[in-house]
Amino acid sequence: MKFNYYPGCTLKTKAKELDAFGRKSLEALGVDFEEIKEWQCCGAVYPVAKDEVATKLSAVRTLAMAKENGGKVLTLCSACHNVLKRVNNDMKTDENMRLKANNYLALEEPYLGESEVIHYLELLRDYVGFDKIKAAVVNPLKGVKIGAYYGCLLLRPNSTMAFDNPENPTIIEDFIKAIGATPVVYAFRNECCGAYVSTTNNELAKKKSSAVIASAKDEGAEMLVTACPLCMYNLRQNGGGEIEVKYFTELLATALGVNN
Amino acid sequence: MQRLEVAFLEKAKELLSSGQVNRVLAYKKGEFCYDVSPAVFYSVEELENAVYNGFCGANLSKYLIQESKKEGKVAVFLKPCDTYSFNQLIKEHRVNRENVYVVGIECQGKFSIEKFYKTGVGFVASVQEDLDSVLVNGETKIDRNAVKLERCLVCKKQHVVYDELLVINEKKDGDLDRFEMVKKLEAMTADERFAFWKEQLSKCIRCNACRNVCPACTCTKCVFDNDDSQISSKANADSFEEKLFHIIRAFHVAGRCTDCGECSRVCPQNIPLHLLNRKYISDINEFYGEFEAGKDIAQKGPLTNYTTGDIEPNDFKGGNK
Amino acid sequence: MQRIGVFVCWCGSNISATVDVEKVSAVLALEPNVVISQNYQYMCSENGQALIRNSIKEHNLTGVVVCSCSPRMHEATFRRACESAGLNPYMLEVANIREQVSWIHKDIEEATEKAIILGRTAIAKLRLNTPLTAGESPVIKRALVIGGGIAGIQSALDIAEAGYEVDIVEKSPTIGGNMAKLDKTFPTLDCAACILTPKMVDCAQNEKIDILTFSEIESVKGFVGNFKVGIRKKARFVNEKLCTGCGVCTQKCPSKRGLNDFNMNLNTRPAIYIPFAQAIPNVAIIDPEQCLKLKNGKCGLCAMQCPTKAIDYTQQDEIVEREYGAIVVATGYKPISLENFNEYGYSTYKDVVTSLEFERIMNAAGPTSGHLERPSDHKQPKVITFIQCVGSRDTSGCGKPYCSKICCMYTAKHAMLVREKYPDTQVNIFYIDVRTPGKNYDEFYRRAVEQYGVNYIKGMVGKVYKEGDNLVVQGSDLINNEQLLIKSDMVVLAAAIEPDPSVRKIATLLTTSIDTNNFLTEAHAKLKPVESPTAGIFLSGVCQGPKDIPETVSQASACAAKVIGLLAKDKLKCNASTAGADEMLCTGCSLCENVCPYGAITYIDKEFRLGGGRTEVRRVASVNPAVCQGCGACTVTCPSGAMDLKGFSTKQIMAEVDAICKN
Amino acid sequence: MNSKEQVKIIKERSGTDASKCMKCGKCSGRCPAYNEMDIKPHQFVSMIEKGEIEKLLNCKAIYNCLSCFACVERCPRNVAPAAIIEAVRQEVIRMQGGNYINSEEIPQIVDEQIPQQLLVSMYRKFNK
Amino acid sequence: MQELNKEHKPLIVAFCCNWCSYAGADLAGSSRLSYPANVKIIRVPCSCRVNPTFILKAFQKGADGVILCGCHPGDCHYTSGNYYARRRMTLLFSMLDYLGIERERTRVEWVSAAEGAKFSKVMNEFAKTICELGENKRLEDLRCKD
Repeated sequence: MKFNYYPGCTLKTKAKELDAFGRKSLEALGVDFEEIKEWQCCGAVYPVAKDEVATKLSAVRTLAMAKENGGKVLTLCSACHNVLKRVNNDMKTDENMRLKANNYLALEEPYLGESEVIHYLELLRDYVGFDKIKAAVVNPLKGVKIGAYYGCLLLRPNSTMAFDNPENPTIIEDFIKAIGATPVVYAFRNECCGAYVSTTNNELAKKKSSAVIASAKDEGAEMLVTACPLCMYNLRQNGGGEIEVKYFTELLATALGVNN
Repeated sequence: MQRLEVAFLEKAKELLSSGQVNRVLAYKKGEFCYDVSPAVFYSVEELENAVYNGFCGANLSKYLIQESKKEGKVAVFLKPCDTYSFNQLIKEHRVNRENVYVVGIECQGKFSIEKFYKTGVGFVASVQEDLDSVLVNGETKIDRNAVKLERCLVCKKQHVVYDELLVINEKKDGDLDRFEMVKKLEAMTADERFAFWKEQLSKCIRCNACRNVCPACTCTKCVFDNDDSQISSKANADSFEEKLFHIIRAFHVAGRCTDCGECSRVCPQNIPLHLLNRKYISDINEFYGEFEAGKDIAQKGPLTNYTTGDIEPNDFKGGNK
Repeated sequence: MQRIGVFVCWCGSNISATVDVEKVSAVLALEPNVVISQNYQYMCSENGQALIRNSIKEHNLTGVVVCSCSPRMHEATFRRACESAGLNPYMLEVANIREQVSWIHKDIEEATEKAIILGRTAIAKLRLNTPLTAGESPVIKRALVIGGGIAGIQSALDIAEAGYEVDIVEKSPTIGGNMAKLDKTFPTLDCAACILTPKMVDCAQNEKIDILTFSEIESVKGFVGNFKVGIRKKARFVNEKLCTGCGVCTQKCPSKRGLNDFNMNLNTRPAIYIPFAQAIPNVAIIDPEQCLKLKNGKCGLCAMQCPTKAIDYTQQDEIVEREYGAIVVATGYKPISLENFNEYGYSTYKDVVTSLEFERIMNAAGPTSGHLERPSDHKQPKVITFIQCVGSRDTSGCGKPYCSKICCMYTAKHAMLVREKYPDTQVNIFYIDVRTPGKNYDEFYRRAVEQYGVNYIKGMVGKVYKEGDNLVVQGSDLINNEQLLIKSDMVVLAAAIEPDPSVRKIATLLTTSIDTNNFLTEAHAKLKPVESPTAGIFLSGVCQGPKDIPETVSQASACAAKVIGLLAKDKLKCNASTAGADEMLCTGCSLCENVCPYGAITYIDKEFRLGGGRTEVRRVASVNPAVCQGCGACTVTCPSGAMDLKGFSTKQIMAEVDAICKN
Repeated sequence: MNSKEQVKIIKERSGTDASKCMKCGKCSGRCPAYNEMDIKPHQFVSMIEKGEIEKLLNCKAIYNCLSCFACVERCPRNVAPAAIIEAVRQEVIRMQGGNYINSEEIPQIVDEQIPQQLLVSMYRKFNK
Repeated sequence: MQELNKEHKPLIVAFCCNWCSYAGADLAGSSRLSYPANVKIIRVPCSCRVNPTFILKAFQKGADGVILCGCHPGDCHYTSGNYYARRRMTLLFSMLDYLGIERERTRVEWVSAAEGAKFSKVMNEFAKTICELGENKRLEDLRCKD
């Protein structure tokens, strides 16, 4: 099975390590993947308003391109995942969106949400399997107490994202176990980091990020992992800088021995 | 093939002269070689007129409803397809099995006289049969398959009930798919299907031949002859009634029809009525699992049975739009 | 020639506001066979019925059409009216011009036209009606009660009181149900056990009542007055007759780590146990999943210790078949699973408990012997926060769309009990609305606020999380328009209740209908609240809808009254609309026999005259009218049209189709 | 455009049915930006339903909503307060001069570390 | 033939079983949940009482759509009637489809006594479908409308 890898803009710029470690790990795990040739920016944020069509079109283009190639879109950045998955759901279920998008794009064959958007973590869980990862680990991260930071975009709205239990997720904890470390469950792992508001209301972002870090430290976490460059930025810049925050792919690459 | 007819006559004579039965239900000669008809023979002498050849297409099982009620035992020569109908009649308590001695007789496929004409042989005065070919009027050799009834080209039946078998050569199964035309129709658009059936069914003259010959249509009084049914009609008053008659008839025999093909064989207007029955058979197979009426009398009929997970009436795939 | 009378009802303004009743009766008067057509304000009233009766006599009517409300409402009323005027009660047809016309259509012209068509359709059918007589069948004078909670207990006691035998079938090892688990009851705060256990003992001692615990309904056949029920008595590995409930076995059992489901799994019990001290029957039971002897053949201590040799490791399930005239369903409820409500931390934090668990914690016979302690560290909580409507009134798909009805009151009760026993405890309650309809209910709730100082907060909780040793409840206070973060030692969730899952199978066995929330449907929402639509099946307690104890007991007694009324009859009128075969058409093919769910069809060999002195013996179908329930499955299976259904004959239905389509 | 029409458009744009709200306040109980919201999530639902549009168009809350969807996730009645907030925000920023931040301000708020994703999402949330 | 009449009000015959669907229709009524007036209900004891001839007859006499409503599978008042009805109607509908008659004109829905809202929804949807199909040219040929 071939996966159409969608890195997204941030992974080509500020979050190069999220991308690089992700690719190396996929190769180490023997996953067949290929970067979508002419992918476009997903739009960074899902346009919630029903009357926004144009802002979703670039996501539709990417999805339609992937359809030609087996239809499995592999995402890594939480924001891209959220946007692509929700737009895809619109193309599947929203008659108005379908009609307008297809009219505009005039593809050879109309796109009706046939592709499937899969997050890297879902790939690890559902296609590779955490057992297999465990077996492939060469440098287990023994004794490291790691808090999983889910944030919002992977989990909500659950009706569309269907990623994990939105109030009590376990996928990153299972991942942490698979690479030999100790997961720390804390209450704020699905709370917002402050998101895009950090530019206009930095105080709010500071409050939110530091609450996440406080909650994790309270339960004994030594490190946080995330899949989202925006969360990473907020936790690092606005969280008080008291805890190490890493992309989960970096830990995966380290555990698999492909981090250099 | 002539050996089979000799053996048939010997067996019939033996059954009568030994007193094992007091009459034989078989076929008798007509004016021409091809107008063979079912007949009851009470003595060895009468058997002079008995025949068994490629024109003995008629399904004898239905005659047993009346014959098995009479005094004494009747012998009958049943082709493989006839035994399915016979079995179904037993299941429905329509024949008295004890009064019937069944000889399962070999069948290599029966003829359609129209198909002879189509080959251009002209008048058919005599036919000498071989396993794979026939010699018409002593001069023209024709492939046997070219003159067989459609139902025989798809036939894969074996005798399912008999007291003894009279088989010299093993039967060769027809290699065509009996649902081919049903599938073709399903693949047509709804408009095309409608046009097809409109053309076919509008030929119906309500002669009732299909009903009278059908071994599943054995009601004492047909609903179409019964005013109380509110659908009685002697002739088609309008184009709806042509369809009503045939839809209801097909529905009444659904799950009971053995696909003996007699309805189409006897239709003077050559309406392919068996395509209605086969649609039901193919639907039943698809929706409720393979079922062949008359094969196993212990098995429940598909319309008197159900499972909790049956397909919903709004959900079947259906033909093209 | 039929002489038909048409009677159009106004139903006050219910019909007449949208249907021109004058026009309807005038138009229908012109229909063939109609000799009189009238309209009246309330046809179901005594005057209305008198109008019908008098018309029958005066005009020598042979049939009556009433255009009114649904026949499911007043068909029986009008049939009685016909009968008392000497007309066969089945010479009546009802055109439903209220539920199917006036209540759903606004346009007067359109509604009037439809009412006329429905009237014509009823006339068309009636022209073909024939007088019917219902047969009679005997009533088995014994009742079955499914479920041994307070509802089942009350129904059984009342039925037994009237002198009829009654069996209680309970799926768990003891009767008592959810009520046995409760601590106190609202609105009077008397102890649940004190009022329930005497009733349990009454059941056990009443010679008319047979209690089958640890038993389930396996099969149901028959119909009202004549049910045949197969009951599976599951193996409890203890001989009920020999066991005296001394409890020696439970003390000696070495396998003590089973979860105690009577205590909501808050503590453990041995593999052989008696559910609770006042269990009825007071007999031990072995959990085969936990018992060392049954699992791997090693142990047998209990059998050695048992003074009456009651332990039987070889006991098997047993099926008993019994006959009943009436069946009461009292299967009760359970709290919903909270897996969709992880924001409240139920599966994450030990100190977040459900209200039913809290009952056990507060109960003197519970796991903490009635001391208020929180499960995580057995400390006495100083702040307790209650959250109401957990899963109730939820249309998102996570919970239940209905109000569970009992939560507001029991939460007020819990708050009061805590404040009463531990006055220094702070009690907060998050609520959406406080719903207290019922005698002394609102007063009860107000006492919680005014006398006991319970802190009611209008708003809902968004998240419960841990901070240090405490839980933080984050919720909104809609009155003060602020978001609260309340440090709490314990959180109690008022989980929605749902019908016990066993009811699904039971409903199927009883062929009675169930709604989208798995509550059993009553025959009429207002007028037949304890009858199910299936004759002879009655509904008691929460299986029909959320109820508190007083309501449950009232309904249980109402149910018993209905059962007694039924069992008091020696014979029941059978269904008059039965199938029958036209022997001249029947071919005896047996297709109809295959689809009859009641085994009402048999075949006989019958001699028929053919004329000319000849006869013929033919096999023909014969329907037992006492057994036939009139579904009509046979009529469609019959290819010859020999089989027909009285009251819903082919001719009649075809005439209805005709009449509807003609317009 | 009168305010009635505006309310209708906002409701349609939100794709959610505010009339289903039973006023339990769970959205506001869950909101992580609650203290920064001058109009609370539950008020958005109730005010749009009542047509009180002026206050909504002039509030600060539309810029402080994090679009974290916590309120949507937990609503027991399938109402989506975040979608109403977004619909109001769109109404405001689509107006002439309605941009919340201007492009010339951006260099001042950008630091070295800001990911592209943040810039684009901020721009899309606050500008036409 | 005549032009497609925009005013054409299609006629719908609904066979409803007495125990579930007819009661569901009553509930729709008492809940004031409207559906088009051209839906006319015929009460039958059970969905299994409905003979295919009734449906064909309705079409012959001018009905534009026929719907059969019964108890949900498993909830039949007579235990198994709706299971037989389900098989019969599946085969009948499939045959009509085979003959080129639109399958949308026939329908089976399971409506319980508690589903007044569903009854009204089903009837509105079915009436809409039939309205969109209009007076069918294909069937016109078949009928003998008065």
